[in-house]
Amino acid sequence: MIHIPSAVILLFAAPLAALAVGFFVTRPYKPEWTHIPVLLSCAVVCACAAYLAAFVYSGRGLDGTLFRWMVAGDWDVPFGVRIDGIGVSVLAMVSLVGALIHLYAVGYMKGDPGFARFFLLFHLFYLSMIGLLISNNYVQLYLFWELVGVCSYFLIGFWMHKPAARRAALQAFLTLRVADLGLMLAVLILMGLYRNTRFAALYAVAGGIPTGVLALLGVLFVWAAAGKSALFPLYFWLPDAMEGPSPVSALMHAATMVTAGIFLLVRSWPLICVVPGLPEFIAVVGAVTAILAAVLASTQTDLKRILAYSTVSHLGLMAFGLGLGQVTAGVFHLVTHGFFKAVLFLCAGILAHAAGKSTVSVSEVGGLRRKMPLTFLCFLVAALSLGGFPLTAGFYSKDAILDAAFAHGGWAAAAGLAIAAGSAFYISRMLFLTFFGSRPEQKPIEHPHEAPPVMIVPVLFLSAGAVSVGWLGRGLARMLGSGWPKSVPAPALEGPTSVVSSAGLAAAALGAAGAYWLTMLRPSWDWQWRRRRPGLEALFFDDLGWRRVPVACVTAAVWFADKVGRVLDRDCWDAAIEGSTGVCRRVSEAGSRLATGSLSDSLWWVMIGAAALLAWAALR
Amino acid sequence: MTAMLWLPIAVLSAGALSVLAIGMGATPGRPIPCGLAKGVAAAAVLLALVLSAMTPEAVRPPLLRLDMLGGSIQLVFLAAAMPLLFVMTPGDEVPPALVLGSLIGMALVAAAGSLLMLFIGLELMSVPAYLLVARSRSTRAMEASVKYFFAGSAAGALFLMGMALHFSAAHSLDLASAPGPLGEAGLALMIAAALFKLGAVPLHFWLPDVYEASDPELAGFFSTGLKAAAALLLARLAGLSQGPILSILPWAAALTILFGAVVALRQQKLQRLLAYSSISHAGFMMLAVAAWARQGQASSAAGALFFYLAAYLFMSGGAFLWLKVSGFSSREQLKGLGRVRPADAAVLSVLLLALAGIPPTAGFAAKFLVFWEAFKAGLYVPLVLAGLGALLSLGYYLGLIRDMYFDEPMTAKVISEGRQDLDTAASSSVEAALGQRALVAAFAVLTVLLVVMPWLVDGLWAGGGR
Amino acid sequence: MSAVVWAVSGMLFLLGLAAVVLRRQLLAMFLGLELMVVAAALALGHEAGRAGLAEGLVAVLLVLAVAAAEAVVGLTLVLRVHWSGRPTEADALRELRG
Amino acid sequence: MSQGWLTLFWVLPAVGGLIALINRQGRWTSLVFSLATALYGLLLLGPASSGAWHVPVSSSSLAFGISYLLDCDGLSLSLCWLTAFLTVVCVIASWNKDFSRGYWAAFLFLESALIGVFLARDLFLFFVFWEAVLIPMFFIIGLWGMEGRRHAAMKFFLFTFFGSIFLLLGSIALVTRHHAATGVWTWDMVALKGPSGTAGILIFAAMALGFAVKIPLVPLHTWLPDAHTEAPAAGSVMLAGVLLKMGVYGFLRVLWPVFPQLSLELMPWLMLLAGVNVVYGALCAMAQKDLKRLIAYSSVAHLGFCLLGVVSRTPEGLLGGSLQLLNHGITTGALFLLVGFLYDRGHRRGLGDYGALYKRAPWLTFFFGFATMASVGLPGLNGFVGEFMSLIGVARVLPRFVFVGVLGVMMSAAYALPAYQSVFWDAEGKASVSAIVTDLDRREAGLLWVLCGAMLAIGLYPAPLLRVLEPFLLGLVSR
Repeated sequence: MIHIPSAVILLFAAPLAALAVGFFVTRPYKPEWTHIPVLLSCAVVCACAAYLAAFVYSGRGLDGTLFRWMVAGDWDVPFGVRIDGIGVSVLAMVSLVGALIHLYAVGYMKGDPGFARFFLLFHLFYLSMIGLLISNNYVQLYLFWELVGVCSYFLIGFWMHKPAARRAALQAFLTLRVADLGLMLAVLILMGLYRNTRFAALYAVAGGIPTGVLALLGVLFVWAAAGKSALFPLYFWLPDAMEGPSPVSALMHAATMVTAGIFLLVRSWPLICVVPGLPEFIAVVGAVTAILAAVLASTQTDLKRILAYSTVSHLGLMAFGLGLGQVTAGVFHLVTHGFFKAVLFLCAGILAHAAGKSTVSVSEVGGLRRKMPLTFLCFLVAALSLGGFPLTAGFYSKDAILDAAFAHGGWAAAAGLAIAAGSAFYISRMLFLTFFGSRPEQKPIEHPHEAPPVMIVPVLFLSAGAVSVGWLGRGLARMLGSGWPKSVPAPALEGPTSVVSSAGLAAAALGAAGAYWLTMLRPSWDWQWRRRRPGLEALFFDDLGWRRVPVACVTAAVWFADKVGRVLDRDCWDAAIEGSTGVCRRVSEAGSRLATGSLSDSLWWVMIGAAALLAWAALR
Repeated sequence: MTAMLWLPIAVLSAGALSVLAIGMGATPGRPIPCGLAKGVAAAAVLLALVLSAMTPEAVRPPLLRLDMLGGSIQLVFLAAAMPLLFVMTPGDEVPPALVLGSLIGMALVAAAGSLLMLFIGLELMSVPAYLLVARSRSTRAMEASVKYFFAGSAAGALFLMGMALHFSAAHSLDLASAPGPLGEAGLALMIAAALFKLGAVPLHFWLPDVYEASDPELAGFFSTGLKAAAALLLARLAGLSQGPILSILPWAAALTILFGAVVALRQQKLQRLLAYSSISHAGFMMLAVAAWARQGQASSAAGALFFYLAAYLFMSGGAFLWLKVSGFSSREQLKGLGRVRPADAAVLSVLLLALAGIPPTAGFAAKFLVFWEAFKAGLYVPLVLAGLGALLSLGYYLGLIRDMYFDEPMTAKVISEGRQDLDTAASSSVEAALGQRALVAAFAVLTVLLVVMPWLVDGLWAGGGR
Repeated sequence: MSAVVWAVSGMLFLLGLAAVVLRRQLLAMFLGLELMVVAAALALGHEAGRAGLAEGLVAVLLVLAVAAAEAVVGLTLVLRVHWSGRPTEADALRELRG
Repeated sequence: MSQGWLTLFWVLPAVGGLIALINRQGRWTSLVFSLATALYGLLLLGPASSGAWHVPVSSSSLAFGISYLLDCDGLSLSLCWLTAFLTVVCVIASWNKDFSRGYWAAFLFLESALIGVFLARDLFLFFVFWEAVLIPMFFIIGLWGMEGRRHAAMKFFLFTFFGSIFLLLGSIALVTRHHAATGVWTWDMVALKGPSGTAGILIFAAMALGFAVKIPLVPLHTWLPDAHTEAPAAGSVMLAGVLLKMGVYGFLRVLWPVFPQLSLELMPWLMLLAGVNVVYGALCAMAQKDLKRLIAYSSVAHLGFCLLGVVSRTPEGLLGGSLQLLNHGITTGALFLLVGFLYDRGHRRGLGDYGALYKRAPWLTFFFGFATMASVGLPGLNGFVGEFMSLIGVARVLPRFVFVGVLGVMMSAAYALPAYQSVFWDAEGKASVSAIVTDLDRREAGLLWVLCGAMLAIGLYPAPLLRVLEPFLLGLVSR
């Protein structure tokens, strides 16, 4: 048993302790103090994450078992911990962003009747996300993977009184469940073949697994990642998940949960990269998702839905970068995206908080630059970072991906540029519509006030991070090196060449200019085309028709279940069995009618019986 | 040694004569004390019971012989008479004498060494029965007795013709198998008569009418005593047959089980329901006899047949006695009895569970032994049919329990109407009703305790299943 | 010779059987019964005589005695039906059925 | 000596039942005796799981090879302990209702018969206990059930009796064939070896039919929804909690040791049946409008998982399937308990009848959510461990059936969560009904704390329980 540093134990112990204290102590007696133990545990977790980052940065790593979870004879499934580059780097981002969002949530949720329940669920999610990042085998990963899904179900549906929230929660959970089908199958196949799903063991034997199996596993991993990280086929649950409170959207659907899918792909990258053609497939899926989402984001009216589609687009971008073989670029963008997308969501949260509603649409904002300067500043920084403008974290990470795209050449480069332009366009549109110039169609909120410090301070920190994280690229590459199997090309991150960065900048500038032209020079353009062609708007709201597919699937399933459950089982089979008692009754009545009670009939039967016996004896 | 053999029959005859003597002594002015006649009869039966239990095995004089099967079944039908004599509504001295007469007939069948003895025993046990049925003045009883007489005599005549044919082939009236078609034909007719007495399906139509019309305790005696003797008669005859009859017997048994169970499902009168259930149980006895005969008269199968009859004695006898004590006649009256009179309902439930063959009761042990022997004899398909018959029988046994416990008690009218039969009995002698109720409860307890009997008796049959 | 006797007793037996099953009056059926018994006794007696076995003859005597006893009981029951005012018909006795 | 201890284990509740029948304080008697039995069960944990009481095969028998032979190992003991634990839960759960003395006695008799089934090593004794279980359950459903109780009780009894006829015939055939082969009359499950060839298949099929009715395998399952819907709350807890386990236990204890080779050859067919059970149960559950029927059909699906694992004959599969037996007992027991409490308050079981219960009954909502998550198979709770190990077992033997299993896992969420939401979250339900629903009182909440605690404990750390189950099951492993 190798020595497990106390930091790792604390990673689990602190949140568990906070949950226990929260549930048994503060909830019944002092519900409004529930956030205190939770925030404390967030601080401890951040400290441990930092220590582990330094631990891994200095070149060390570990992979050990805490206890044997499932056991059957000699076979067992361990509950262990794996501290390596990829795990710790994402952990650092998740713990820091998560802690700050916890702080923000204290302000946001103040006065909500479910305050205690919110923080317990929020922290359970935080714990399961941490567990997911540092588990050392697929079964344990699946444990936290599902736990994250369930937390998202309870948090999206936190405000149970809203029918839309309930529907969104159920839709999210069932879609994630369909996606988890893939991961469970993959884990079972691995367990069936090797009776062991530890990453270390699988990395060592990665070469030996037949490519056919690897291909199947790869596709299943992509299917699971598509669900959790909202890639093309299974992304439709994310925009609806905006029904939850803003901190939830910020933490889950921007920074942490949705990155779990990408994390899974990176974690199983040694198994995926061996299969020829699979990375390209991932790249294509990523690109398609990114472009489609960018287009949809540009046509949404609700602020949070725009950001939701933007998340889908950027996740597509990460998958695109990953698919092109640039693991470091993907992870780097994952980290930076975590920061600036959190800021955007929190700012949207502040706007909604000011409006007193859970979310606001573009027609309810406008010209808020002077009234909410700090929010505007943070929003501006995050927007620039998302658009990929220089000096921001987004610029570095997006350029790394563009660099890989240009290296790959052909369609990849075009897609990269399109994505860069698209994301710059929709974020600029949102920026101008919200903070610049009031338009006739817009009825801005009555008295927009700046958010209380407990909410604005974490946003400031995060926006500072959104800028500074970009310089950590080199360090991240070094960190990812540790714990990476030798068989796979070591991840590296060279600086983007001048040609690539200038092309990216040009695309971004083009997008921003287009947005400026459409929103500031012809201010009510956004509302005109909606009035003129409502059909087109409906098409965009319907995700170009893709949203009808899951609805059709669900209705087909319910119809089939009804046919089997009600018609086949109750009306046919059960009725047949009940019918048999009817048959018995009719035969019984016939039998008793046979006994007519007349003496000669009974004698007649006696003689028939005797004759039958006689005949039988004579025949044989 | 042969003297020992005659002793039970002699005691019974003496008993019958003394009862008749008492009767003659009574002048119209001075009716005989009600219990005296019954008391003397009961003493005679008890003495016969004890004596036959002590009779040594397999004594073989020409006319009489007593083997294990006959001796043990003799115990059964003698024991069957006891509750009848105890519970019978006291009247003049004739009924006890008739019962003793019938017992003599059965004892003859049990000890018969030759076909003639069988025929005489057969007739002697049936004729008193016709009169016993006709005892109560009701028109239904009269009709039943007439039907019983004509059907019974027809069967007797068949037996006689069979005996003649058998005699022509074997040139002797001994209980020995006769080669040639004539012998088999004679045997077939004789077995038809035995099946008639047992109530096998095509020949059963007299049975429900007789059981429905006669008093419950008398029907109880018929279903236990007479049926045991008929089963013994069938066993004796089946023993003679080389093969052809034996191959049809199991199928007749399966048919009887299924038909009896199906028709009993929809019976509304309780005694008629128990009649059809006794037909179904007769099927099981036939199955046991078939298994016994096909295994070369193996002693273990004889044990199974004996235990089935013994268990059936307590189950069916108890059920009929319960009807006598409670005075109910139709199924509706049983509704909600579980709440109105929980004690009676519990007793009847135990008896019904035993009749259905649910494990912790002797009924299950009996059915298990029959299944066990039938399987060893290779009667696979009739066995499965018998199993399904048991399932069907569950329909009405459980149905009665369901009516008693799960339904709301019927309106006061039906209950009260049921109750006065009881009241008349109760008013005449409350302790009699109480005594009878205790007897029924004893029967119920015995059906549960008897589940272990096969294992106790196992030693008796030279190692039972070995 | 014995074939003739068997034919006669067989024919008598079937005649009695027909009487029992087909006739409606109780007495006629009763006659049928006795006819069947007599036919069987005839066959038995003949076989006993032919085989020279006294046992058979004794059997015939006893059978006749038993038949007599049966007749007594049978007639009392039929008379009971008659005195009760109901027609002594087989079909009249239909109260018990089902 | 060990026979004496084991006999006391099943006699204790029987005696308790008799006393409960007699004295007026029926509920206190049954509480005392069920607690005593549970504690007694705990005492046996040590010797039993270490196999100290394993009686060697002996030829001495009462008659026909039948002998009064009890045996106890990890598997039997864990199921007996589940029975004892659930009986205590049932007694406490129906504490405030004014049932007659018979109710309390029936539960004790049921417990005694069930413990007998799990302890019996002689096939005949096993059969006697197997049928004796029917009588108390018949009265529990019939006397204290809901509206359609009469029909449901009869259907329950007749269905199981149909199965047990074939079980009896199969047993007799098995013993006679064993005698023909070895010349020894014995009914001892450990000693009996089934014949091969068509006779073997026929006997296997007959006995499997007897067990299948109890599991229930799909074509023979239609008694389950009626019995569950009409039974009283505590009755359906026992019915789902333990009675359904007798079928799979029969496969494990009787069929696998007696037909080692044949059960391997028939594995694909058995797995097909189990797979159909999983998918068919889930589909029917989706179509139900009544909460109890939905949980009943979900039991059909969960038992399908147990069978999948048990049929695979791999260490993971066997242990996973057996563990799932216990898990299902706890989870579905808790669910039925909650539905019972809900029915006591709102007197309705339909999904559309309630709405927004989270306002008026937060604890009821919490526990129902917890139990639903456990039954859906959320990792970290007990449902996942059992189902996952079963599927691993299947993956190692016949991978194509893994798809059916995983489909079942996915569909379990599809029927459980919408039901949970429509009862506890949706506001559309009749406001009048959900207005009168009050929250759980201290007694009921305490019970559910224990059950949810057990779910969490087994889910997070199942190793000790798996250790208890291991001795017998690893002997059955074929690979």
